[in-house]
Amino acid sequence: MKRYEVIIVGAGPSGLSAAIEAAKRGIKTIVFDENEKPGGQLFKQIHKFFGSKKHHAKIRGFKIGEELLKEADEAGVEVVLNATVIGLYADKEVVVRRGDEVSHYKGDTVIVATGAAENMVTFPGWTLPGVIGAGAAQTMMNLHGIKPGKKILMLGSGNVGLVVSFQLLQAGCEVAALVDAAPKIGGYGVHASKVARTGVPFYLSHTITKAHGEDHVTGVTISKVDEHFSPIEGTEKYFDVDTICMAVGLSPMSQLLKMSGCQMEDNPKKGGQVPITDEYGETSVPGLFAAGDVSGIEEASSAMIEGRMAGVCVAEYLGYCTEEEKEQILAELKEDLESLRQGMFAPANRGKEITETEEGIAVSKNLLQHGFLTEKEVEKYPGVVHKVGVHPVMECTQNIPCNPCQDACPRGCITIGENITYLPIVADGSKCSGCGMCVASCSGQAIFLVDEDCGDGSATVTVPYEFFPIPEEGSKGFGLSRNGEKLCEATVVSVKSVAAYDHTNLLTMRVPKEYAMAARFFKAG
Amino acid sequence: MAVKNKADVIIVGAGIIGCAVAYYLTKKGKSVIVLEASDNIGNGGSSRNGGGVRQSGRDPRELPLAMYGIEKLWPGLSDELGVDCEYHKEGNLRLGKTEKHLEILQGLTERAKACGLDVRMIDAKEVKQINPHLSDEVIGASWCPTDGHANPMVTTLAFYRKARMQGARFITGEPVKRLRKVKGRLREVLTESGDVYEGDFVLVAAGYASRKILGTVGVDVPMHVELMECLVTEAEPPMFNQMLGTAEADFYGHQSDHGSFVFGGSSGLELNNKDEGAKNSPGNAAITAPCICRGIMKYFPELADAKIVRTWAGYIDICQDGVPVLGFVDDIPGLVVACAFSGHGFGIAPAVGEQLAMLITEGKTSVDISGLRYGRFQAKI
Amino acid sequence: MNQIVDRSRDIGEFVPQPDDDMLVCRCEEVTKGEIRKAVHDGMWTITEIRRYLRTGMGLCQGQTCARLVKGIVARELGISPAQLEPATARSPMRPIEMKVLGKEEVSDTWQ
Amino acid sequence: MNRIEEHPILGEPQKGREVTFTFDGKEMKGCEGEPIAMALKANGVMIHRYTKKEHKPRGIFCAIGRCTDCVMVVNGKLNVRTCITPLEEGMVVQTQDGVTAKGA
Repeated sequence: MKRYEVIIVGAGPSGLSAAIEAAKRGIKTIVFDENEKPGGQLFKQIHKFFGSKKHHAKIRGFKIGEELLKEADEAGVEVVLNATVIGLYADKEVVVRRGDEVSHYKGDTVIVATGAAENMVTFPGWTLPGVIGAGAAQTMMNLHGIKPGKKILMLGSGNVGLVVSFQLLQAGCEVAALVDAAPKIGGYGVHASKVARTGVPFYLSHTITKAHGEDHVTGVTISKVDEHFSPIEGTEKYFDVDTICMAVGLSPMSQLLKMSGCQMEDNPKKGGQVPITDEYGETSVPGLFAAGDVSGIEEASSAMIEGRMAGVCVAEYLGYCTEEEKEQILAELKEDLESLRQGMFAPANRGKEITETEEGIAVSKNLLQHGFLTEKEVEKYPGVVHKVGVHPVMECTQNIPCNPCQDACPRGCITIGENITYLPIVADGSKCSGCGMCVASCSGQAIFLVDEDCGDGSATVTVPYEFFPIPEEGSKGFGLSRNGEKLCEATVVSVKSVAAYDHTNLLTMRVPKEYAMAARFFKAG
Repeated sequence: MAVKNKADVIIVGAGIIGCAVAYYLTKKGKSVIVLEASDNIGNGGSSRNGGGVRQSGRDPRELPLAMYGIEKLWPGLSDELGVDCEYHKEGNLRLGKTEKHLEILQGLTERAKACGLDVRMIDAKEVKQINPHLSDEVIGASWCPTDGHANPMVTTLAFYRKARMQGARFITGEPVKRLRKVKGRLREVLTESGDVYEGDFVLVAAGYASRKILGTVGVDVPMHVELMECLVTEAEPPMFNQMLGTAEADFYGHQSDHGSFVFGGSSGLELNNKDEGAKNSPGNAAITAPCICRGIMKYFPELADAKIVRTWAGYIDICQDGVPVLGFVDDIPGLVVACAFSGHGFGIAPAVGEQLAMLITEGKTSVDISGLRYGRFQAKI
Repeated sequence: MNQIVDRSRDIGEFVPQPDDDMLVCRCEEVTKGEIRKAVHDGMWTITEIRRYLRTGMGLCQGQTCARLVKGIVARELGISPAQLEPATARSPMRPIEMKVLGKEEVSDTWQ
Repeated sequence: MNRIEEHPILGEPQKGREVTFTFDGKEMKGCEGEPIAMALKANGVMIHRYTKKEHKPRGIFCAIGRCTDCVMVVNGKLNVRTCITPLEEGMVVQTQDGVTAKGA
């Protein structure tokens, strides 16, 4: 039997982060992962991350994965893939299946970073081929280049449902509708808005009442629900989709920890059964740690910090760093983690009704119910201003810990303020050059460059555009409203794509000037 | 503290024995309260065994119970309890691979024959006729055509369900602290929570935990615990329906109605458990399931690709002389004991349940269980 | 948890519901109605439900249905799902062929 | 038909060489190393198996090897999780019916 000072289960964001912290202090570190590729779910996340620079903001998930892997490699971490941990036994014995045999390892310490599993809901027909999890859709299109379906209905309006809907559109699928039984959208408003403006309708307070089809899905019926989530008769709507995608939450995949005998609790706030740990992830079994979603569902950004925390604790446990050093690093990491756990979507706010922003502005009801801001509502937010000439319009209306826009502007036009969750404002007396860096930097695709009056009765609107095919310059089409309705004719002035934009093309369209504050997407005619 | 719970019989332990006795007692109109320390009915060996319903290989002292159960109770049990217990009476093969094995099997067979059991030695050819999937390493076996197997988890819960329907009161999560004699007769059961239960009879059927409980009234059953482990495969097409065992004791088990194989065994290193049976849900050892797999593949090469989906462990309460302790304790009126089943209690559970219910209500049994009495243990010289 | 539970507590009669035929455990094909009936048969813990009906005992070992079953049982008993202890976690975490599990990397000590 | 030719963020998918396999006796093409399930999906196959009790069709559900709904008989072995088993040249893939290959 081989003994390692630290064995890490799971090479996702938290596992790799933990491994890096341990290995760079000289600890012989091994990471097992059952998948053929490391990085966990990061490699399926092709959107830009929120947060600050420290949190890898505006970098796409899979790029963060690549960076982590490189860092792990440089630190000397041994990552073993296609290695399924089949059990975590007494005395921190880890049994691993690799190929056609099993091996036994003992860890002086073990960090379990196995992530989460998808939840599912039942409805008549939910076992038909064509009903899939959102994770499956991501795996198919982002890892294997396969379209999950031609026409898809998404169930679930949390960030996963919203992000995956957008990814489906990027993969060239049609999203027929986005449905959620809850009365309001669970994920970030900006994620919803970028889906809504392509024309995907949102059906909140609706549920799937039947998936149709004999051998596979041929359609779906949804119904409105009452306050007890019971379908209301007579409100049925039918969609002829071939795929139904479920994004109804995640549960910690904590079976290994339970098997190890550490104390567990059922904590609905953390998404299900989790180990009882101290604030840095140590379980009731000394030397056994949990990091990332397995200890409570959060974002990948928090998982990476939790991983680092566990890695540092392991280093101290094994005598590779002093207690003072550990305390110091943990204090810094804790501060990072706390900055991520702020704002409207903070874990502490889960289940709470939030009616106004930190600035005291009423939260858009239309955004929560339909996925987009009305033209009237949008004017209330500090990022939306009217100026002569080209200027940024920032339709950022919810307090989320995120600030890349502030750093993106070379002229310092944009400021967030003292708190990272504050809504961005356009600095007084600033002069926009129209470079578009802010548009490309906004992970929520909520920044637009607008020239409200070009002097000839037209206006130009620059929107982020991450779809194929890219419209040709000079081509004609339509300016779409925030909910994807055709508003007016539009002409493509330019489509800019530079490396710094990282695949977010900046499409500038010319529209009649009365649509300057209404047209937010382009559709080829 | 005032007695708040009274019944004709208080049963300590909701394993298959406790549940079966509760069923047969309530069927006779007696009131019963069953106290269970864990959260689950049948949490101990009742749910953690290979499902054998055998007569062959048994000690002559318990063989009458086994034969009685198979003749009178098992065949109608599913109908009686209203739940399919998946009972199959299609024989037991005890396999041998060496001459030494055959000697062991021969000895067991002779003894069982002497008690009137239909069991005999068969050669490799006949073994293959009964079970063509066995490897050529098998050179002979003992064969008892009236043995079989059933689903232990479902059978236990079926007794519980029916007993509950007949009015038995089951209380889970209620560990017993001590027994108490009142005016010369065992009448009370005091629990950790401070509750007191009172009955005319108290049956202690709590597996290894019985030892500590009985100790509170100065009764001791010489037994220890051993950890045994089982593994379960994915569902496979039907292959055979016999119960299997081996002379070398490298594995035992059967294929269930569901199609999965349930095979039990050990690594040989179980004798000195770290936790000595302290845990509600014992953990597996990392080396045991692989060892069982190697054992099985020697007998069934074609199962090499069958996938294991689950493994589990259970304690068996092994008596000093390998057979259970059953019946009254002569010097403590009101006390009935049923424990130390030594790893083969499941198959005789219905018979034990029926006979103990008879013993409690009529003061006698129809099957001779005198060889299993509490007072049988004596020094060797 | 070890909570004292009197299994004779009145949880009411089994009342059929329109979605009783909805499949819940995809592997073992167990319906919501079967689970609800089992609760009325006295199966009040997730472990007992599993042993009685085979929910979560199939190929996936409850990866998909565990949470769903918990919700149904809790509702039938009138308690919160968090009060129900989930099933024991058991090795192997993924199905594994007998020949693979039986082939251990050679080592000179067992521990 | 179900393959993404070029992706606005990820570019052209990196795939293995084209290989031939059979699905219920029918010859199909896929990319070496991609999960069997992906090759089937690219060929428009939705049904991977029929359940044992109710004989209902099942297909890809979780796509990461957890739910076991996509299992099929591959090279004669049953219950193979096709979503995580890499495709190889000449593989024999069969729809699973209960615990055997369909039509077996």
